[in-house]
Amino acid sequence: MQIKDSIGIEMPREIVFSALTDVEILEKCIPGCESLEALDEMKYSATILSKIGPLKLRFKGQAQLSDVTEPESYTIEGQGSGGPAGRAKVTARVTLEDVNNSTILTYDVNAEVGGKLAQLGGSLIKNTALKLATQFFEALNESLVNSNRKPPPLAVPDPSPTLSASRKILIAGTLIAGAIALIAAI
Amino acid sequence: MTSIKLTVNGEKFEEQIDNRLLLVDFLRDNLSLTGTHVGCTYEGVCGACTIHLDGDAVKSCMLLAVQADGHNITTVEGLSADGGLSDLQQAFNDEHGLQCGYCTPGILMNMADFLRENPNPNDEQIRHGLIGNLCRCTGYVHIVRAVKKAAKMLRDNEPEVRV
Amino acid sequence: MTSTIRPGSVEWMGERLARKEDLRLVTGKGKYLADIIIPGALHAVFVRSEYAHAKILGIDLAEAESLPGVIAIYTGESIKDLINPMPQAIVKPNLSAKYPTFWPLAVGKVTFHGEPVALVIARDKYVAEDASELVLVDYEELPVVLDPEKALSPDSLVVHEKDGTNEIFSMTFTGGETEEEQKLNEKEVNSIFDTAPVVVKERFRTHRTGLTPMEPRGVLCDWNESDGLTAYITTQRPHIDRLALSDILEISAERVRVIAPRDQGGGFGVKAPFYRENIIIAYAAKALSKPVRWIESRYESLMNVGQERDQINELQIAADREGNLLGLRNRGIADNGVGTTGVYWGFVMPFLGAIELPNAYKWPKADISLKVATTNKACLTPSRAFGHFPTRFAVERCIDMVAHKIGIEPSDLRRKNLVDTLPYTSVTNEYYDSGDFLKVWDTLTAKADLANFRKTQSEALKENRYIGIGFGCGVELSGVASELLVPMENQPGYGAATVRLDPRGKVQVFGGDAPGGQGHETTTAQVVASEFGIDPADVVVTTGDTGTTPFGSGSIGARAGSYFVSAVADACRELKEKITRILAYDLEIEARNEHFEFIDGEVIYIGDRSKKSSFLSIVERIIMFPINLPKGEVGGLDATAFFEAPKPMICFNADCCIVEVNIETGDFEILKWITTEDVGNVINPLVVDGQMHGAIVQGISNTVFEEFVYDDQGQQLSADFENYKLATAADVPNIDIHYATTPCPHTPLGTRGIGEGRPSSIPGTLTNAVCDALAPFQIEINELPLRPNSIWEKIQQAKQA
Amino acid sequence: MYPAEIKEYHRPDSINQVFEIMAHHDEGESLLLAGGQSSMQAIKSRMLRPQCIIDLQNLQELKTVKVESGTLKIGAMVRYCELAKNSALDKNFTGLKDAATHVGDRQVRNRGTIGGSVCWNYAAACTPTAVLALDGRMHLVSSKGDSRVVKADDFFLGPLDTAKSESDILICVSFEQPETKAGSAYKKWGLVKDALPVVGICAFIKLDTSGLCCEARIAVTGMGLGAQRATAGEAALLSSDGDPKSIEAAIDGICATIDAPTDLSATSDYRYQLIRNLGFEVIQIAFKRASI
Repeated sequence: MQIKDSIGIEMPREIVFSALTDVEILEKCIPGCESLEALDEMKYSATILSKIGPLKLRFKGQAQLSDVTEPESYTIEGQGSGGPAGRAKVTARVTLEDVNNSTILTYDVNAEVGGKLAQLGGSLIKNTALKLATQFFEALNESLVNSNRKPPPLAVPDPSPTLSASRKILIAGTLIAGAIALIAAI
Repeated sequence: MTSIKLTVNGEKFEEQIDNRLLLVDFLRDNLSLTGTHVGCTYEGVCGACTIHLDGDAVKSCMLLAVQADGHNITTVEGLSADGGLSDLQQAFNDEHGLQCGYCTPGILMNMADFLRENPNPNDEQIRHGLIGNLCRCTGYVHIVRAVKKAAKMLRDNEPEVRV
Repeated sequence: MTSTIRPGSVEWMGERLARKEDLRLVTGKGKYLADIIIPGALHAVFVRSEYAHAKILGIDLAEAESLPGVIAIYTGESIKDLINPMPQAIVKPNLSAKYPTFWPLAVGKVTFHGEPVALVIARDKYVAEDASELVLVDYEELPVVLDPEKALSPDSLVVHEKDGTNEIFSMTFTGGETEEEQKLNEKEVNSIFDTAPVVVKERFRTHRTGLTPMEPRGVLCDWNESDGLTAYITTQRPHIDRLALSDILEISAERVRVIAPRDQGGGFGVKAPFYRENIIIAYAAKALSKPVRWIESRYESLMNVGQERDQINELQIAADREGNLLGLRNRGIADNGVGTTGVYWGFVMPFLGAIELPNAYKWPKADISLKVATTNKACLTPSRAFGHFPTRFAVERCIDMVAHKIGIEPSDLRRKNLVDTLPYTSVTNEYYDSGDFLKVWDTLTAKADLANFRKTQSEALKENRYIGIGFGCGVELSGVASELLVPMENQPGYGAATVRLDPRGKVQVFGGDAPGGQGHETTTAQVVASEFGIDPADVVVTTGDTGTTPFGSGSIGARAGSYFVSAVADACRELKEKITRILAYDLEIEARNEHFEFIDGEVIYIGDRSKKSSFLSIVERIIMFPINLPKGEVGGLDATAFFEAPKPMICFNADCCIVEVNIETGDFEILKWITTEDVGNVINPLVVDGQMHGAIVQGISNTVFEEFVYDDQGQQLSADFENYKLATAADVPNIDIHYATTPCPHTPLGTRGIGEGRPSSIPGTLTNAVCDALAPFQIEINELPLRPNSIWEKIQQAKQA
Repeated sequence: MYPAEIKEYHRPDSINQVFEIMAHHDEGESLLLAGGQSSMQAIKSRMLRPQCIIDLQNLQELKTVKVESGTLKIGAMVRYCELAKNSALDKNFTGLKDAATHVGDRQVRNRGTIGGSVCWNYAAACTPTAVLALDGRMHLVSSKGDSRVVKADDFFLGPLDTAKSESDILICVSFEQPETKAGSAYKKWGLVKDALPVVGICAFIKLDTSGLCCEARIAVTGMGLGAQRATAGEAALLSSDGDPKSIEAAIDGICATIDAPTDLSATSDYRYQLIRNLGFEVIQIAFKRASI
């Protein structure tokens, strides 16, 4: 199942990219996100409660990062288990394009679903994933526009002990895809 | 546990059951009325579990037993009062309207209700009425004939006494 | 209770007798597997794989085992050193193939979506399902192979690593036994194709579908130290299951009893294999020494059994301008799934499908070979029209294409090439013992009235209505002779029956095969009643209990009408010989058996009809008062007979259907279905017609509605009746049946086993009709399922061309 | 196969009692059970694990069909079999009758309710599509006691998703009796008879005094998004008398704006062909029924 879409964000690419790294923003923007945790540089885990109508499914998942070119693009793969209901795996290619000081964020997401989720509502999942992915990026856009963030002093070493700035970016991206994946898994 | 009181085939029962117990399991396991059969899982499509709830043909696998509290249920064991055969059951025997018999109780319960509403049905109406009962052995040909014959028998004899 | 059996009727053979079984089945008094109660029985629920291919890194049972009411949980690791793995000789064909090693629960890795991984046993079935959700299996996903052709390519991943290849079976069925003979034959066939004026070459694809009975599988086992194992199993072959359980669980055979419930909710081949679930439920009952019951859910059933057909047949036919068939060539590929099922291992079906490919036509030469590939799907299980649904679809379609190319009526082309002298041996060495194919065909074409139809068809076309007529036919196995069953399934083919008279003149018949609703209790009673001149109401038939019935290899391949009732007749005749010997002695007359008539409850000496005895009194005399007997005679009237026909037997049928196609949507309606059958001497026309209706509608449902779908991850997406759609009563037509019978010369009653292979001619006949309706568009459809969406697309393509 | 644990089962006799019970549970923990033909599938497959079930079978006031000053009110607990037989639908709302007559099978129609169906809004369902085309209004009462009426256009939000919140109860579905002549029709296509709609389409046509179309509403289902309006197609019908050309134009409008997916049941092109084929028939029948 393939979803491809893009959203215009009236902020420079660097700001958007750095916003994607901000855990508080992500926790707010990812629909149904209950917990976020960094396992290591390239791996991250999250618990997400997703709802479609009366159906509520809690997903425990991990996301893994690969082939990153900062701050342009990266690929992430998220795996989520919904317990007996089944599981979901998503790979997403996120690209950020600078267009006279604002950003076109494009996401190309492929969702695969397993277990009862695939058997009971494969197409239902795809439509839901698209809706939730859009909601996430709209929420991200809104939070950026409201907080009117200034670009972070990229040069200054980040005080937090282990994670370099670029790594945080990558993890955030992973989160987005992971979130989409898991949500898609309802 | 919840206590329920209901009538099944004319007999009054009071039982303590789990809220989640399906009506079909209550009939089969608690009351040993194993004439009602289970042929599918969650989808409720095959119709082998069809019974009467206050006279309406419904699928007992899609109801919780607690929902039947205070109601009047008829199962295939209750179709013929004196252990004989109702006109519908006799017609199925005469016309070879069954082979393995696993879907038959559900068909008999659905058709008993159907014939009350359609005393003189044609082939197409019978076949549309049977959409909720899957049969794998007969190819439906003899079943349609049996229902048609039962309709005629019911029209000729005085109406069958409802239990 | 009014008995529907007319007392003292003379001739029971051919009587439309209302079935005895019905009285319990229409009143809800049947006793199916799930209705059998053993006090204290525990409930078993399987935990099944959610991956099509994945390593099992570990299974965490802690939470599940702690749930109150859970008695035991087994996993592959916990049983692999305690239970012998498959394959086992008793349930392995004598065919050279690669047989995967497997245990009842997956060990090391899972190979298809739905494979059993763990077994939870609890006091209550609801709790058992709760516990099954708490079993946490740690999988490491592996890549999958789902396409049989890709699976056969050298660079494909191998599902069963130890085999080194996915090609688990391959065979050439023509030319002779040795490779040289086969190569020579291939060359000769090539030259035929090089010179033939008319050659049609096409790739025929049949999707994965099959026969799911309305009653899913089930196993109920009990164990005690004195009697050993008692296993109630939904099975068509209890006697084979018994030997398999004995070998695998190492319980000596005399302490293993398998009982197929008297009432089974359909079999259709799906209850013929020896399944891995039987082993683990029996093992658990023994280990816990408590009764254990497993009732399969429809969800499990659709993911594990009833999947068959699924073949690619690259077929070529050569013919001359007059429509004489010159040569046949086929390269078959079958998608076997993982092949982990006892007796058949999946590939035995395509094996027989290739043998039956030639069907009822005279082929001067043929070159037929088959490859069977393992994929990450459920193993193929037998389904009515065992293995030859796809190959017959290919031949019946290709013959129509040849007729279209030559420009003659497909029905004329068929008649010209039908086998017209029997017995006949086909190019794949299949023996057709008897029948009159032309009689059946001419009866059909007379009913179809083709000339009149063509007029109606052209008038309809003027009103922009597209109607079409399609023909097809099928030679079907009538029982499976030992010479075929021993190599194919390592089992004997003979039929066995015990007939026991009691002092009240009532008769008990015991048979080892286990039917699933075919009416054996009534048809067998009619045979016995006809032999002894008594009433079928006085005959009781017991089947499927290895503790009380003679050995039989199972209700398979239309055995009842061919082998079982023949054994019954032989046993009756053996008893009649004894009865007449003693009666002649009592009546002090020199007379042999043929001088007596068994009629209306009496045994009458034909020479002087006043010399006779009631059946009841002579039977009582021999059983109860065995004194003053002829020299060497002894009392008692009990006989077991074994029947094997000299050569394999067949039956033949032909189909014609008329359809109307809506070219706007590709929807089509079957306006008429006519069939003519050579079913040999008929015991009960009601039962025979019922078998034909059922088989034809199963064929239509397989052709149009049903399909097992796997996504590109190997996830099985048709695990319920909403996604795996069966034809409802509103989707299928009435069926006109006409007999065109010839008695079978090789059975005592002239009967033929019928109905097993019957669905095989349906996909060809129906698709031929649709193509005939769409002749103006020159459309040839060679892929199933036959659905409006694909028909409409072909019409669009034709319009654009 | 078997439901997960259900702690409580209640069978309230009034709507207030329903709210009292719901008050004891967090949002989403209790489930309102009407006919149960959809929710029981989810409960038995354990996709839904309600802790508390509130069975609405005793709420007599939800079981009536009545016409009050030009408004047809169908109680939420009215069953399909009753809809299929109710003459109150005969004049303008036969589209709903068409839908109800072919939902599932006899047994489903003997239990399933209009309220259950519109609140579940399954991805491919007949009744919500007819209610949307016929401009039905959902009368909701919330636990805080306030009641509101939601037009169908604002009620169906997506598959399994409606404007009804967890703490609302649907009392009835109402339809305004048109002053002018009106007619409606619904048809669907599925592989087997009366299966879930691969494509379902409902048309509702109002005619002015001279017999020309003054209002047209069209709804479709089967695209995986539940019931959807096809407004683009409606304009082409205005002031027409149902002539083939304007119906073709309407169909073109629908196909241009509705996204028909490819899935296991049908290809996208085939869905569009079905929309054309069924759509033409349905609009034609709606016009014919309106003109009687």
